[in-house]
Amino acid sequence: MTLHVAEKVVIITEKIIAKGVCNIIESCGATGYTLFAAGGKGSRNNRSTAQRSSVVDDFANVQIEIIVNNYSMAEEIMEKVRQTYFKNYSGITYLEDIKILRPEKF
Amino acid sequence: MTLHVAEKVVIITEKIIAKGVCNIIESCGATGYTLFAAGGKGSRNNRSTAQRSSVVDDFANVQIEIIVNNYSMAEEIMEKVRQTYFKNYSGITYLEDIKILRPEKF
Amino acid sequence: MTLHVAEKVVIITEKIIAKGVCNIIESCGATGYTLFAAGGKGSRNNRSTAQRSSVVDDFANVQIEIIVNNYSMAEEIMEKVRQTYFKNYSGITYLEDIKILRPEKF
Amino acid sequence: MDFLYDFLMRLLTQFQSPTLGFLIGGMLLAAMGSKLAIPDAIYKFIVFVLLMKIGIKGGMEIRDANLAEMLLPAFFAMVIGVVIVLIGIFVFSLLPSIKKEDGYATAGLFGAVSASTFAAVMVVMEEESIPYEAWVPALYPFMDIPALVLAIVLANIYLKKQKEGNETKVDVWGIVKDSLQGSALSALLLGLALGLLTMPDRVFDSFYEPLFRGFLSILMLIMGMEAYSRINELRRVAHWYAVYAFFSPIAHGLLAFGLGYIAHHTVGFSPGGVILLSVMAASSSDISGPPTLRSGIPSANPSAYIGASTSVGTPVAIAICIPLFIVLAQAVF
Amino acid sequence: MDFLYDFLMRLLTQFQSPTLGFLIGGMLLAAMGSKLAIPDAIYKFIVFVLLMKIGIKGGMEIRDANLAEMLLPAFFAMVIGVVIVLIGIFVFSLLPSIKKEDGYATAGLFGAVSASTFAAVMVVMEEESIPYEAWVPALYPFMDIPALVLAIVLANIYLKKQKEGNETKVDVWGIVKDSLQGSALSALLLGLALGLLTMPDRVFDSFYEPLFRGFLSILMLIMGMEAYSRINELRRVAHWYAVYAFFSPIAHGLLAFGLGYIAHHTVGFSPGGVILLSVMAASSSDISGPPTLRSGIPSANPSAYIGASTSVGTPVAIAICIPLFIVLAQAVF
Amino acid sequence: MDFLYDFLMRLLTQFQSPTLGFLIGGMLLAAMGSKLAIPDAIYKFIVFVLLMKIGIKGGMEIRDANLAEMLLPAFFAMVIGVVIVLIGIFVFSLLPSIKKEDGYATAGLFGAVSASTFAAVMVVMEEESIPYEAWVPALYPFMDIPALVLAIVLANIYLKKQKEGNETKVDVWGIVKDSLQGSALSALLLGLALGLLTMPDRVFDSFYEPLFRGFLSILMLIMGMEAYSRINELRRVAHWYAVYAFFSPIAHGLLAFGLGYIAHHTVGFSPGGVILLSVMAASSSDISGPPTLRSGIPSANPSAYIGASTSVGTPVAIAICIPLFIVLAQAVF
Ligand SMILES: Nc1ncnc2c1ncn2[C@@H]1O[C@H](COP(=O)(O)O)[C@@H](O)[C@H]1O
Ligand SMILES: Nc1ncnc2c1ncn2[C@@H]1O[C@H](COP(=O)(O)O)[C@@H](O)[C@H]1O
Ligand SMILES: Nc1ncnc2c1ncn2[C@@H]1O[C@H](COP(=O)(O)O)[C@@H](O)[C@H]1O
Ligand code: NA
Ligand code: NA
Ligand code: NA
Repeated sequence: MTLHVAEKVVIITEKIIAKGVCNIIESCGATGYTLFAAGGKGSRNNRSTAQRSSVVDDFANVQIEIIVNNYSMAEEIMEKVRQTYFKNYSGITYLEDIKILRPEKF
Repeated sequence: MTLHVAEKVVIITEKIIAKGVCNIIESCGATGYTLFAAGGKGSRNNRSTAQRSSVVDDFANVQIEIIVNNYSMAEEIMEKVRQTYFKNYSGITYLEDIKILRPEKF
Repeated sequence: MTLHVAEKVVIITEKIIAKGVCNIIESCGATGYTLFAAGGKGSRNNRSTAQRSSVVDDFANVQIEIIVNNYSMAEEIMEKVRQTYFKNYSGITYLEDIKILRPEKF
Repeated sequence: MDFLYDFLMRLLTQFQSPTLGFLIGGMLLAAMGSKLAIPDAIYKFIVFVLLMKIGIKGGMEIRDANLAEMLLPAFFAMVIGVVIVLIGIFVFSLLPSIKKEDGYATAGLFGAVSASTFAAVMVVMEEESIPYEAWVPALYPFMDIPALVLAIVLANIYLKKQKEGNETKVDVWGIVKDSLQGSALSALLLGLALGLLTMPDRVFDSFYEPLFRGFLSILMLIMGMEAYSRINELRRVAHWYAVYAFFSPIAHGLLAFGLGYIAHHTVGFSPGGVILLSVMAASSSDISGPPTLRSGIPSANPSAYIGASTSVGTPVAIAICIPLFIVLAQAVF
Repeated sequence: MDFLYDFLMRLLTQFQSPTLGFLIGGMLLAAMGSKLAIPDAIYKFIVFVLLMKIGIKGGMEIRDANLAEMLLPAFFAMVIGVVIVLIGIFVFSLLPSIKKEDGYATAGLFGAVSASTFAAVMVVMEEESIPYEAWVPALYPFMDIPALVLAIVLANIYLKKQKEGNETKVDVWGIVKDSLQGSALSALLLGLALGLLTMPDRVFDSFYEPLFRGFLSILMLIMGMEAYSRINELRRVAHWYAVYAFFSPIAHGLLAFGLGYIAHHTVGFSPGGVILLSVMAASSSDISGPPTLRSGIPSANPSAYIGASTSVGTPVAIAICIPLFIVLAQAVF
Repeated sequence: MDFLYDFLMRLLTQFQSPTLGFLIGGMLLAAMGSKLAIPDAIYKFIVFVLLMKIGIKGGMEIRDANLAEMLLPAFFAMVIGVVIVLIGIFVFSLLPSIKKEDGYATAGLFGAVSASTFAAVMVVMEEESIPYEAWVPALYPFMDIPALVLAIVLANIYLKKQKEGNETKVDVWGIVKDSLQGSALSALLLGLALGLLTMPDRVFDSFYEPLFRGFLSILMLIMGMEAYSRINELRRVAHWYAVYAFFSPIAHGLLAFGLGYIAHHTVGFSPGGVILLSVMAASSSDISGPPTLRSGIPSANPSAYIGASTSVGTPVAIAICIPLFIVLAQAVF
C-alpha cells in the first residue's frame, strides 16, 4: 500500500454561509468536501451545538474539510474563503498534512 | 509529558455500511473508534447532513476515526474497508500522523 | 501565504463533562474551541451517536478540538483534562500538528 | 364514457383534496427553493404514528374477523408482488442502456408497497366511507416482502453468474429478516400485535386516530419536496426509468384489480378491499424498500431506483391511481 | 382614567393568561439555569404548524371575502413597515455609539413582523371572540417584506457610498426572494394557498386547529428561554438598543392603530383588524428576519439586533402591546 | 386468597393494558433487532409534555386544596426516599462483589422517582377512576431529591474517608440545585407553577390532556427498547444488581403503603394517594436521576445502576407494582 502526501483544508465558520463556502471550494476545483455540524467558542461569540432549539438556527457553526493533493489549491481555497467572508462572519481555517491512497481521486 | 507517534485512520462513507465498517475495524484489533454524522459531496453524489428530513436517511455520510499505534494495522483497516465496500458504496479513507499520551491504550 | 506551525489538541469524552472540559480549556488561556457530537466505542463502553432516543442522553460522546500556537499550552490542557476526569469518565486525548494562517489569533 | 367522465371528475376532486394539495405544495416549495424543511426527527415520528395507526386499527378489528377469508387475498398479494418484479425485470431487459442490476432493483421497489401511498388511500377510503375487511392492512407484508426478496435474490444470482459461472447461494432468510426489521414493517406489525392482544381503544381514539390526517398531510408535503429534489438524480440516469415509473403503477394496479375481482367472486373479497389491493400494487416503496435494496444489491445505482419511485411512482400512485381504482370499483361492482 | 384602569386590569389578566405565563416561565427557567430544553426539531415543527394553521384558516375564509376591502389595509401595512424602518434609522442616527449598519438592521427587524407574537395575539382574539376580517393574516408579508428590503437596501447604499462614493446597485428582487423562501413566509403562504385552493376543513379541524394553543404555549416557553439567554449579548452592545426595543413597539403599534383607525372610517376595516395590524406593527421579527438580515447586511452585529428584538421587543409586544391595543380598541370604537 | 386471586386477575388485565403492551412491545422489537427508533428529539418532547400535564393538572387543583393535609404525606415521602437509600446501602454492603460506590448510586436511584412509571400509574388511576388528592404529584420532589442528595453525600463522605481519613465537606445545596435544574423536575415544577398561577384550562384541555395517553404509549415503547438494550450492560456487572432491582421495588412500595396507611388513619390521606405514594416509592429514577448521580458519584459505574433501574426496576414497577398496590388498596381500605 503506497500512500501519497496530500493536504486537508479545514474551515470552521457560521452555518449560514456554508453554501457560499462550498461554492468557493468547487470553483477552486476540489473533487469533494465533507461537512460537520459543530458548536464552538471563538473570538466573536459562543455558538451552540444544534441540540437545543435555537430560534436563529443559522448561526450555529459548521466545519468543512476538503482534501486536495495540490498545495496551491489548498492555499487558494483558504485565501478566497478568508477574503470573502472572514471580515463579517466568524471563522477560522487551517491546514493538515495527511496521507491518501489514490492521489488521482483528489 | 512524553508523547508517542501514532496513526489516525479516517474513513468517510455511507451511513448504511457504518456497522460493517466497524466490524472490520474491530476484527483488525483496534481498541476503539469514534463516529461522526457528516454530509458531503464527492465523486458520486451529494449527501445531505442529517438536518432536513431525508426520506431515505441511511444514505447520509458518516466519518469514522480510528487511532492505532501500529502502522500495519492502519494499513490493514484501510485496505479491507476499501476492498469490501468502496466498489459499490461511496467512500474515501486517509491517514494522519498524531501524537498520543499512552501508547499502551491503543 | 505564509503558514505557521501550530498544535491541535483533540479530546474525545463523555458529553456530561463537556462543560467542565471547556472550563479547563479556557482557564489554560486558549482562544477558542470547537465541539462535535460523536458516538464511539472504547475501552469502557459503547456510546451511541445522538440519533436514537437515548433515555440517558448525557452519556453520548463529544469531541472537542482546540487550536493553540504554543506547545506547552497544549500539554497543559491535555494533562489537566486527563488528571481531572479520565479516572472516572471515559475519554482519550491526542495532538496533531497543523498549519495556521494568523498565529496571533490563537 | 361514463367511466371516463367519472374518473376525470374524481381526478378533479382529488386535486382539491388536501392530500394531493400537500404533495403538490411540497413540490412547488422545493421548486421555488424554499428553505422550509420538516426536521428528520419529525418525519420519522410521523411515519411511525401513521403505521401504528393503520396497524392498531387493523389489529383491533381482526379480532372478530374470519381469517379464513384472508387466505386467497393474501396469496394474491404475494402473487402480485412476485409478478410485478418478474414483469419489471423483463421490461428493463428489453430497454436500452439500463444496467442489469439497476433494473432488478427498480422492479423490486415497484413490487414493494409504499407506506405513504397506503396511508393516503386509507384517508380517502374513510372520507368516502367505503367499507373493507379489517385485515386488509395485514396484506401489506405479503406483497412487500416477496417482491424485495425476489428482486434481491435474482439480482444476486445474476451477479454471481457473471463473476464465476458456478454455484450460487443467497441468504433468503437474511433478506426477509432485514425487511421485517425495517422501521416501516416493524411499526406496522407492532401495531397489529398491540391491536390484537391489548385493549388500546382509548389511546387509539385519543391519539393515533385524531393525529392521522394531520400527520399524513405533513408526510405528503415531505414526499412532495423529496420528489422534486430527486428529479435531478433521475435526469442523470436513463429516461426509461421515468417512463416505467409513470406507466407501471397503472398497469400493476390493473393486474391487482383483476385478481381482486376474482377474489370478490370466489371468496367475497369486498370492493373496498379490491381498491386497497390495487393501490398497494400501484404504489412503489419509498421508506423501507430503498435501504433493504441498497444492502441487498449494493452495485445497483440508488439514483435510478429511488428517483423513479419517489419522483414519479409515488405521485402517479397518489394522484392518478387512487381515484382511478375507486372509480373503476364503482363502475365494476 | 377609565382607559388606564381598563388597561391595568387587562394587564393583570394578561399576566394570568397562559401565553404570557409560558413566556415568563421560560425566562425564569433560563435564569435558574434549568437544563430543560425543547429540541430544535420540535421548535421548527411547532413554528411550521402554527403558521400553517394561520395560513389555512385565512385561505379558507378568504374564498368568500371581498378582497377589494383589503386594498387599503394592505397599502397601510406596507406604509407602516416602511415608516418604522425610516423612523428607526433616523432615531439610531441620533443616538451615540451606534454603528451605522447595526442601526439599519435593528430598524429593519422592528419593521418586520414576529410570527410568534402574531400567533399569540390570534389566540387572544379567539379567546375574547373579537371578530376580524378573514384576510388579515395575509397582511403579514405586506408589512414584513418591505421593511426588510428597505433596511437592507438602504444599508447597502450607505456601505457602498462609504467605500467608493460612486454608483450603487442592490439586488432588491434577491432580497424579496430570500424573504419569501424563508421558512416562516413559505409556511404562511403555503397554508394560504392550500386553504384557498383545496378543501382542508377536516385536516384543519382534526389537527391544525386543536394543536394551535398547545404548540403556542411551547413556543412561548422557547421564546422566553431565548429572551433570557440573549440578554447577555445585548448587554455587551450599547444600552440604547434596549431603550429603543422597549419603547418603539408601543410607538409602532400606535402609528398602526392610527392608520387602522383611518381605514376603519374609510373602508370599514374592523376594530379586530385594527388590533391585529397594531400588534403586527408592534412586533419585531424573531424567526425569519434575522437570517435575512445576516446575509443582507453581513457587517451588522447580530448581537445588537437579535438581542434587541428577542430579549426586549417580543416580551414587550406580547405582555404590554396585546392588552394595550385591545383596550384601546374598546375605548375608541 | 381473594387478594391473590384479585391480584392475578388484575395482573392479567394489566397485561392487556396498552401501557404494558407498549413496554413489552419495545422489548420485543429491540430483541428482534428492529431498526425502528423513536428520535431523541421526540423522546425529550414527550417527557416534557407528560410532566407538564401532570404538573399543570396538579397546580390547577391545588388552588382549592387544603395544603395543611399535605404536610404529613410530604414528610412521609421524604422519609421513604431517605429510608430506601439507607436500606439499599445496607443491603449492598452485605452482598459480595459489589463496589462500594456502585451500591450507593444504585440505592440512590431506587430511592428517587421515575417520571415514566409515575405517568403510567396516573393513566391507570384515571382509567379506573380512583380519586386522590390534587397535590399528590407535588410529593414527587419530596421523595426524589432527598434520596439523590443522601446517596451522593454518603458516597462522597465514604470516598473522602478512604482517601484521607480527615474532614469531609460535600456541597449539598449544589446537589439539590442540580436535581431541580434537571429537565424532569424543571418541567414538573414549571407545570405546577403555571397551573397554580395562570388559567391554563383551555390549553390544558385542548393539548396536554388529549396527548397524554398517546405520548405515554410511545414513552413506554422507548422504555421497553431501552430496558432490553441495557440488559447486556447489566450482565457484565454482578448479578446481585438484578436481584435487588427485582425485589426491592415491591419492598419499597410496601414500606410506602404502610406509611400511607398511617397517614390515611391520622390525616385522612386518600386510598388513591396511598397507591400513588407506593408506586412512587416502588419506581426507580430513569430520566433525571442518572445524570445527577453520574456527576455526583463519578467513580460509580453507570452500567450497574442504570442497568438495574432501566432493565429490571422500571418493568417490575410498571408490570407488577401498579396492579399490586391497587389490589392491596382495594383489599385494605
Ligand atoms: N482556538 C480555537 N480552537 C478551535 N476552534 C476555534 C478556535 N478559535 C475559533 N474556533 C472555532 O471557530 C469559530 C469561529 O471563531 P471566531 O471567528 O474566532 O469567532 C468558533 O466558533 C470556534 O468553533
Ligand atoms: N476531496 C474531498 N475532500 C473531503 N471529503 C471528500 C472528498 N471527496 C469525497 N469526500 C467525502 O467522501 C464521501 C464519498 O466520496 P465519493 O466516494 O467520492 O462520492 C463524500 O460524500 C464526501 O463526504
Ligand atoms: N482507538 C480509538 N480510536 C478512536 N477513538 C477512540 C479510540 N479509543 C477510544 N476512542 C474514543 O474515546 C471514547 C472513550 O474511550 P474509552 O475511555 O476508552 O472508553 C470512545 O467512546 C471513543 O469515541
Ligand atoms: Na407495488
Ligand atoms: Na413590526
Ligand atoms: Na423510588
